[in-house]
Amino acid sequence: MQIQTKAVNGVLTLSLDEKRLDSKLAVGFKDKVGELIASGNRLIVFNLSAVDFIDSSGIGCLVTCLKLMGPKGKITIWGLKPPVESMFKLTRMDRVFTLCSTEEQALQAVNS
Amino acid sequence: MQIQTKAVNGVLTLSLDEKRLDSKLAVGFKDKVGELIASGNRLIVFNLSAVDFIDSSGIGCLVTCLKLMGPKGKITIWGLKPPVESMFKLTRMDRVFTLCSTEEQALQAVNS
Amino acid sequence: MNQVSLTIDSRPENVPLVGACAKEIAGQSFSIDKLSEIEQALVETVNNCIEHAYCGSEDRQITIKYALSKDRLFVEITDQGKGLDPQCLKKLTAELDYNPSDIDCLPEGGFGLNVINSCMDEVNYRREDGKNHWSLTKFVVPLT
Amino acid sequence: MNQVSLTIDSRPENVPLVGACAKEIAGQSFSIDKLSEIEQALVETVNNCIEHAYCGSEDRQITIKYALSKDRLFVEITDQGKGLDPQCLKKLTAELDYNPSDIDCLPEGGFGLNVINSCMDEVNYRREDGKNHWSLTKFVVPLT
Ligand SMILES: Nc1ncnc2c1ncn2[C@@H]1O[C@H](COP(=O)(O)OP(=O)(O)O)[C@@H](O)[C@H]1O
Ligand SMILES: Nc1ncnc2c1ncn2[C@@H]1O[C@H](COP(=O)(O)OP(=O)(O)O)[C@@H](O)[C@H]1O
Repeated sequence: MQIQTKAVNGVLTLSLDEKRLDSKLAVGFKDKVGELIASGNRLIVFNLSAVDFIDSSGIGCLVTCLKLMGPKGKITIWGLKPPVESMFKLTRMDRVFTLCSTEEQALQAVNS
Repeated sequence: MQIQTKAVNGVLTLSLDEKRLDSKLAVGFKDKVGELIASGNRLIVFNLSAVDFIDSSGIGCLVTCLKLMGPKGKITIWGLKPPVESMFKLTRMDRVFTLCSTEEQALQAVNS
Repeated sequence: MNQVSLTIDSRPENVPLVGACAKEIAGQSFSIDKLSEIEQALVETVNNCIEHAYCGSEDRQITIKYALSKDRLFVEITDQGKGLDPQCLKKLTAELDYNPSDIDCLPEGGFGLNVINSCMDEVNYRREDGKNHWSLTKFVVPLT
Repeated sequence: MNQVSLTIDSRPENVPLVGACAKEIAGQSFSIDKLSEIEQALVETVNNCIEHAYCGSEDRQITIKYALSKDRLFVEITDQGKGLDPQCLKKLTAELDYNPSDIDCLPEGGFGLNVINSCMDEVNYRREDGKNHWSLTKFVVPLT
């Protein structure tokens, strides 16, 4: 799995370098992000701008990450292509994650 | 079939707006270009920059066009993507058609 | 009518192919948005076959039959795995009803059937000859 | 090994699918150039099945079996059309020998088998049970 990580001022920025966040990627994704959460990260900004397709197990992964972080955790997501954004809406997860258009907005939202 | 035509100073410029020049397109292509040749065109510059894939019937179409024009006919072609250029080489048709990188070169070559 | 049949080993890496074929076959008949919905429904259906009917075994087969006619794309997905508890079919049309603020109780799964149903115009399941058959239909001009 | 089987109606509009599937299946194992060669060979082979074995009938079937292993992609293409004159197989390896300046005599076809052979590492044809079987192999690390 290709993922780029960067930590700035207590915010972890994750850029997923994959076209699909699906059942094939799910386990590796949970392991990798799970580690980063175990090491103390609680504010995450996901860049999904490379992702053309997400399935329900991909959505499930993001929920797992949120739960792993506990009550202090927050995830904002930016760069959603139309089919990816649709999946957040269909699963009603657009009410759980803050979806943003730009990295700037996502950074602002995760800190607010 | 999507094809744009332009005639300037006795040179017919044809831009094929299709991703594939293959057996499905072949008949329509020969009919259309055949008409343009029947109406007197003898110098043709083909823009294939939209074409990702050509098969041997696509190559065959271009040969048919050349033959239809007779001894005064000339075809230059530009904008070949790597797989398309490979097919001209594999069929040795790079010796028959003048292959160019730019429209400018193709216009120059057809007039020379 | 144009018919295409695809048989894949039940491996997650083969799932993208199922959507890619649908887009190739039906690309001229549907908008990009509708094609994405079709892809989404097919992926969720095949994921379920792998995960639930085959319990993750990677050496079983799944057959996907595509039939494109003027007015619809019909897709039938068949596996030879274990059958579905008919109760589960309620999930096709059930509301996804959870409290978005109650993080501990957020669902990490259970969206698949709901998504399939939302993305297609008709969804049917039948068990026949020891096989599971999922029939998915998308109309070129959707029913109103 | 990963195996996928595709059956299409013998229509020119289905031919792109055959190449697209190969690229999906073998995309991780080959360079873009090699994938283009595979696509080219498959398209030419299926075109020939439609044009020659089925004489252009659009309601017959062609089956394409893909098998990807660590060291190779093996593809078998099967039709139930008329058999091939064995003399034609010489065209697989014959030089394309024509005079590029003699416009009137330029070939407008007859490249297909030559292209198939150039693009793949192994090409075999056999007639069995009233069917034509074309076997095409591309090695991940080509033989030297
Ligand atoms: N193809 C299938 N074969 C057997 N059982 C299935 C199949 N699809 C779904 N199910 C059952 O229906 C339930 C709900 O499925 P779904 O909505 O896709 O969510 P999830 O797969 O995340 O559990 C599954 O947990 C499973 O018990
Ligand atoms: N799949 C096939 N079935 C039957 N005959 C074939 C098949 N492929 C090729 N042939 C025969 O071999 C000849 C050469 O084929 P090919 O090199 O592909 O050129 P083309 O198809 O342009 O004639 C064909 O004209 C045909 O007679």
